[in-house]
Amino acid sequence: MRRFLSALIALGLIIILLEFLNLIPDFGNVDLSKRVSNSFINKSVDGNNETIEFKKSKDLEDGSANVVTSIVVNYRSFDTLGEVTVLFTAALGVGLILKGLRRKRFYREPNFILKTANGILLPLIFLFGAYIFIHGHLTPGGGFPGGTIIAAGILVLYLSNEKFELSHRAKILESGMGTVYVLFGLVGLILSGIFLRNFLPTGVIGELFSAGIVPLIYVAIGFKVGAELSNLISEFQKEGQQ
Amino acid sequence: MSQLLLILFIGSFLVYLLTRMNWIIGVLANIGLAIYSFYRLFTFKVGTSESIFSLIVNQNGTLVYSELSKFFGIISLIVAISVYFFLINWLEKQKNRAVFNFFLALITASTLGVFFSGDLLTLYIFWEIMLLFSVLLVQMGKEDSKKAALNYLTISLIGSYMYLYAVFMLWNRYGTLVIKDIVQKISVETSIFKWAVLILIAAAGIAKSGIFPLHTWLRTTQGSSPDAFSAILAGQLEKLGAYMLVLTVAVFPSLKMFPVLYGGIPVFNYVLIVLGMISILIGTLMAIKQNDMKMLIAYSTVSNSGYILIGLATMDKIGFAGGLFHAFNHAIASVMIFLSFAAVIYRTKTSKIDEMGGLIWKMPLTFITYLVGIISLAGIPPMSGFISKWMIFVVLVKKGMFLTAAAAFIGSVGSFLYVFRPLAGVFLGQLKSKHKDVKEVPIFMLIPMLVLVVITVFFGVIPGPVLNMITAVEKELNIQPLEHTMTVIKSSVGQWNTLTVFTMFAVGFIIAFILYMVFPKAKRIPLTNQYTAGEFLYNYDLYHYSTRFYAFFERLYEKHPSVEKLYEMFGKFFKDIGEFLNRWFYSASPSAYLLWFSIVLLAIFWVRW
Amino acid sequence: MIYYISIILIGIGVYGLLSQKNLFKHLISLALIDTAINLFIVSTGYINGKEAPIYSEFTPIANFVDPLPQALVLTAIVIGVGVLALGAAMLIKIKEKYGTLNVEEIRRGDK
Amino acid sequence: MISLMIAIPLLFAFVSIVFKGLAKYALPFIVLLNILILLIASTPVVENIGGWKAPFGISLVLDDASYYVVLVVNLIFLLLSLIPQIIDKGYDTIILLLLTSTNGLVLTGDLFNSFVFIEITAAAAYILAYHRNNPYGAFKYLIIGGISGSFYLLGTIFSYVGAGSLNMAHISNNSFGQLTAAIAILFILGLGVEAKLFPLAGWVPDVYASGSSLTPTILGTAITFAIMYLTGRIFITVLHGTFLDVLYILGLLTVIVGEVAALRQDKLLRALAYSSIAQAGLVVAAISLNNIDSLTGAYFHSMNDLTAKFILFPIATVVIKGFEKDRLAGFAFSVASFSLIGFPLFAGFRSKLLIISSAFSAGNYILPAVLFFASIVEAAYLLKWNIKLWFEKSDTSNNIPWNLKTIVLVLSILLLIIGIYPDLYLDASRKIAQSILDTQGYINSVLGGI
Repeated sequence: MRRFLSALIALGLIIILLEFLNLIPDFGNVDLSKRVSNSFINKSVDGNNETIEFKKSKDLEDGSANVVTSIVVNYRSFDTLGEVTVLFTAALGVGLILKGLRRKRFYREPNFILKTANGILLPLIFLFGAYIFIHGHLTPGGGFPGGTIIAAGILVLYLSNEKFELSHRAKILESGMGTVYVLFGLVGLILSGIFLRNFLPTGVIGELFSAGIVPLIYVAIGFKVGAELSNLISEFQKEGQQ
Repeated sequence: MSQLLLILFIGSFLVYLLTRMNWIIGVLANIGLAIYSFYRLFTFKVGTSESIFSLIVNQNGTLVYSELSKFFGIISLIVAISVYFFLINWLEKQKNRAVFNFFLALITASTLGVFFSGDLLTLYIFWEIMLLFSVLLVQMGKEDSKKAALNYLTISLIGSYMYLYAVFMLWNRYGTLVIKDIVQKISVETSIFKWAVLILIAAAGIAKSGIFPLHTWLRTTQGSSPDAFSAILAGQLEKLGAYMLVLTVAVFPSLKMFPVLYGGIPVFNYVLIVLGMISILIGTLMAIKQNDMKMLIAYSTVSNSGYILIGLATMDKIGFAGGLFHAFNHAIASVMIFLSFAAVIYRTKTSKIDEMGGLIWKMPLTFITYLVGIISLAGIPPMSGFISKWMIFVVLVKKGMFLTAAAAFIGSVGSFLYVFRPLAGVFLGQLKSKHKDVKEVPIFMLIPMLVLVVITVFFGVIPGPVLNMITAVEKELNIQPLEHTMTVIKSSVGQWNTLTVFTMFAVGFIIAFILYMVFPKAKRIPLTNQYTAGEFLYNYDLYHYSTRFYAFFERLYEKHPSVEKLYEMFGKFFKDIGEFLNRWFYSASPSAYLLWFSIVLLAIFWVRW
Repeated sequence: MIYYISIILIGIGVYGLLSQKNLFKHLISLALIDTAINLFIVSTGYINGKEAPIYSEFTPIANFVDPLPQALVLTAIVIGVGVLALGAAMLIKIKEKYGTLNVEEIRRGDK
Repeated sequence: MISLMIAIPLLFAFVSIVFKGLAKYALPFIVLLNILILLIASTPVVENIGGWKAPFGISLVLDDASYYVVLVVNLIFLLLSLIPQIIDKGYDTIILLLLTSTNGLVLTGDLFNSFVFIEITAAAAYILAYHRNNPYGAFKYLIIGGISGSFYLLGTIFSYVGAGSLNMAHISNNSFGQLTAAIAILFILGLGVEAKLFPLAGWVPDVYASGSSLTPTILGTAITFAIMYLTGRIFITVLHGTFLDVLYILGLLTVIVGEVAALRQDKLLRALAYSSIAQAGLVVAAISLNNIDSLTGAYFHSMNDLTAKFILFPIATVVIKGFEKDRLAGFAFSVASFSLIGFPLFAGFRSKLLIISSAFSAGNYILPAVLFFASIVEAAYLLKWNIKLWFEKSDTSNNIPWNLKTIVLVLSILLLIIGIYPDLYLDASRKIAQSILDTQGYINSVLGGI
């Protein structure tokens, strides 16, 4: 009975949402020119009318080749600050909630393959993560995926080593990188009177050293997310007193 | 007037501080304030108006002094002064004396504020202040007074919020709240609007004076509130209800607003008269059943408020005067009765009739107060209570409203029955063994009681001064004034000469007294001086005859429907819903939360898409 | 089509929340709804025949799908992760306090 | 400059992870700095974050409405920072984050940004709900809060699809027919949970009555006020009053249900939580009447409510038995509850009066009737508690710390003053109402008259 009713209600919900779908353009049939993102793609918020070409256009209002990154870290950087804050809050909250619990132990020797592979793979994982967030403005990816990959490395460490404990420095890193993000914003405020202003030259689109503060912030985010997720992992490795 | 009110409100804080230092000084200060305002009532010129602070944009509160305010102000201050005098001794046994005194002073101040108010919102404000502090006073009484206070609060708030609703209907329609202006405009409104406004305003008066559908709070509230405060409640606060009823039927021109029916009475007033009739019957029948003497008189209040309402609602010169006069008489009489009860309870610590008896020998002066009080309350000739009841009867007969007259008559007969019960149970009969050492109450408690006795007898013989005030009120409200002299009341049916009647009664009383002295006295034997079935009786207290005093009569209406139970059912219903919501909605699982969430979505979609 | 898939996923999530009694399944359903909505958001930005919004050697000139929903989704995902983590932490505490994750047993334990 | 009000607390929140205990001491100074910024600022200010102009980037808007709301919110946090006893160790950073997000919530002029801030607020609120080991209540809040957040996000996306932008002023400037209705439905569901509307928000009592004095004190005051502001802003300024009738019905339902459910509570905190629900419903219902007087009344009432609740909740958690030892706290408690009931000459009376008269002049006869019903019930249970705490003798009672006592006393005197001289609150709420109703002015100031 309960299941039937649930299904009925879920069906009703689906019908409503389907009804809503009639009101918006069909899938893949969007008029981009009516949306603000058109200006983001052409980087013409401040009135630039030239067509942008890869590795040629210079000193644009925003220099990152990855438009999503330019939105995330530049046009809508404030959202990202908030997003980082949510993650920070969550990590903090998990720490507060699970305070006083012990590290979980499996009382079993980890697999030999895992242990060995770990030694080889771990540097590669970290390197890959770092690559992702350093190239956030050029390729798909960025601080968040990069940080997640680093945290995955930490997870492997936890799995392969019963005695591994995340150092307190992770917290400091997390806090410091958050601070760096806000400070970037404040520096912009001091230099130009605008919070989170991109105060560095944007360079040529598509080059590694371009896009002003975007890659710097993404690096900070990468470290921060890595540290935060690692902290989360280490918190969830706990269990209650028995 | 605003000056007087300011003095009273500030003075009440002073009373609080003084009572904290020394409670006797506090009580004296309270008496001083009351006497001062009593004096000031006579110095104000009728018809003056003042404006005070504003509560709604562009709308100053106004205070108006009218004959009506004067009349009701005098009643409530007489009540207040006598009760305060009573407190000089009585307050000793009360907890939280400072707060008690403070609240009493605030209640008097706000009561006067209600009578002075020239606009509806100012009236409401004083009304609510009075309500709040009277609730806080009621709960200082016996154990179950906490519950009673909430009962009182709820029903009073129902009345006063209905009133406020009407106030805003008027405000929205006219943009003014001054009673004088509204009264001029309202007679041309649509009938639905008029009905709604007047019924809603009357609701406040009905709730406060204990007329039928909203009378249920009186029993528990009067029964369990502090004993001296019961007197204030009956004498001062319920008269606020009478004031509100005057406002509804007379100040708002019901004669012009509604079509006139049989007997020249507006159709709206008929509704009120029916309610008054029901109140008389219910009050009387229920009073007969009560074993607690305070609850008994509480029900008698219901029936007497019915008389007042009927008198007022006839809008006839005699009937209206009778209603106002009955308000006066009932105030004085009920204060006497409650003070004498307070005196009895002060000594015996109980209010149950069947736990007392024979106190006439121990507390003779209290007995006299009670006797005069009930004579006036039941409307037995030489006291003033009879005059007002007579006036109401006269108008009912004159208008040919025989059904109402019959109800009023039954009420009168019933009142003999119920006032006799405490008389017999408490003062007459056998003295209980545990009350052997009871003494008469201290002097300061006796003074106000005896003064009230004198007042009642005086106005019973010479009702002229009160009737003068009443005719002034009638003139002010465009009702033809009552024709009367100092001792004679004229009506189309006949006239009533109080002096003659008093003389006759006095002569009769003297004759009876002489006969009592002349004839041989009955022999007094103790109760245990007898035996049944060969057994001697040793238990002295077993044979109290006031237990189920009117059992033979009560049997006739034993299984009556009860409004009180109906309200309790409503209360329980709401509480059950609350519990249901709390249990099944607010403490439910996340699934239930989402279920409701989806239902809202589906409902909105269903209705509005 | 992806619209429909995402909406059906929302429906499945709602069904899971309504029909299951295990709190962990509730959390998973919540995550499912989050994911479905993220899918929906991304798909509102898709334009037929256009490419991922990155200037590169292969797409040197703009011929891109709408990048803004993708940016929003990135934010939404991270927020979802945060909420999920908090929920999981609370589940651990619930298990510790009541000894069960079943709604009805918790309800009985509360009394 | 106004972005500093978000950046500075956030910065300190980050730093306080390393320097433990910093948050507690920094909080009052941060709040004071915020208030200082507000005092220098002149309205309207539009600050484009990152320098990207209005429909493209994210704008922070400080118009009359958000000015006063932010001011009130910061004052509440200032008061909270003066009673550090009730903030447990570790939770001080959460309070800082909450300050950040509430400021952001009110200041932002961007829908998606408001979603982000709502989620930060919600995340912080989940953690606060857990305070004093209340995992089940917090989890329930998390689930329903998460779903409502999803619906809010969906509404945001629909707005973006319709208007091509996420800027509130830009969306308000566009009209998109039937889609507006869909957006309104989604926002009702999204905001209703946080605004404590009846069939949506079942989480409230379990969270508010968890025994912590911090949780209800901050969630029931600052956050509620910010959400009420956002409700007005979104439904009136942005959506031009679409579906306000639904909101009206939900509001009235909430009033009735909240009061009735409070009637039988034998725990004071839970009763107060229900009262909080009912008052929120009243405010939403008044907002949905959508005229200047009713909005003024709504925000005025909301301010009175939060002032009273800031007195009631902390006292209710500390005092369990009676006011024998702390008569002053008892005085504050009584004043606050009388104000909530709406007895004349207390602050609550003025706002209820305003709501009623605006309802009548809008031809609405139901809202006043419901309001009166609610007042009767509220009077019944609040006076019951007053009587119980004042007059029933008890031997033991917790001591109330002196700073809390001072604060509640000051607030209760404020309530008395507002009751007689309401201009202090009334002016602020009138400004809020005017500014929320002035859609064109908002659009002009954000988009620069496009």
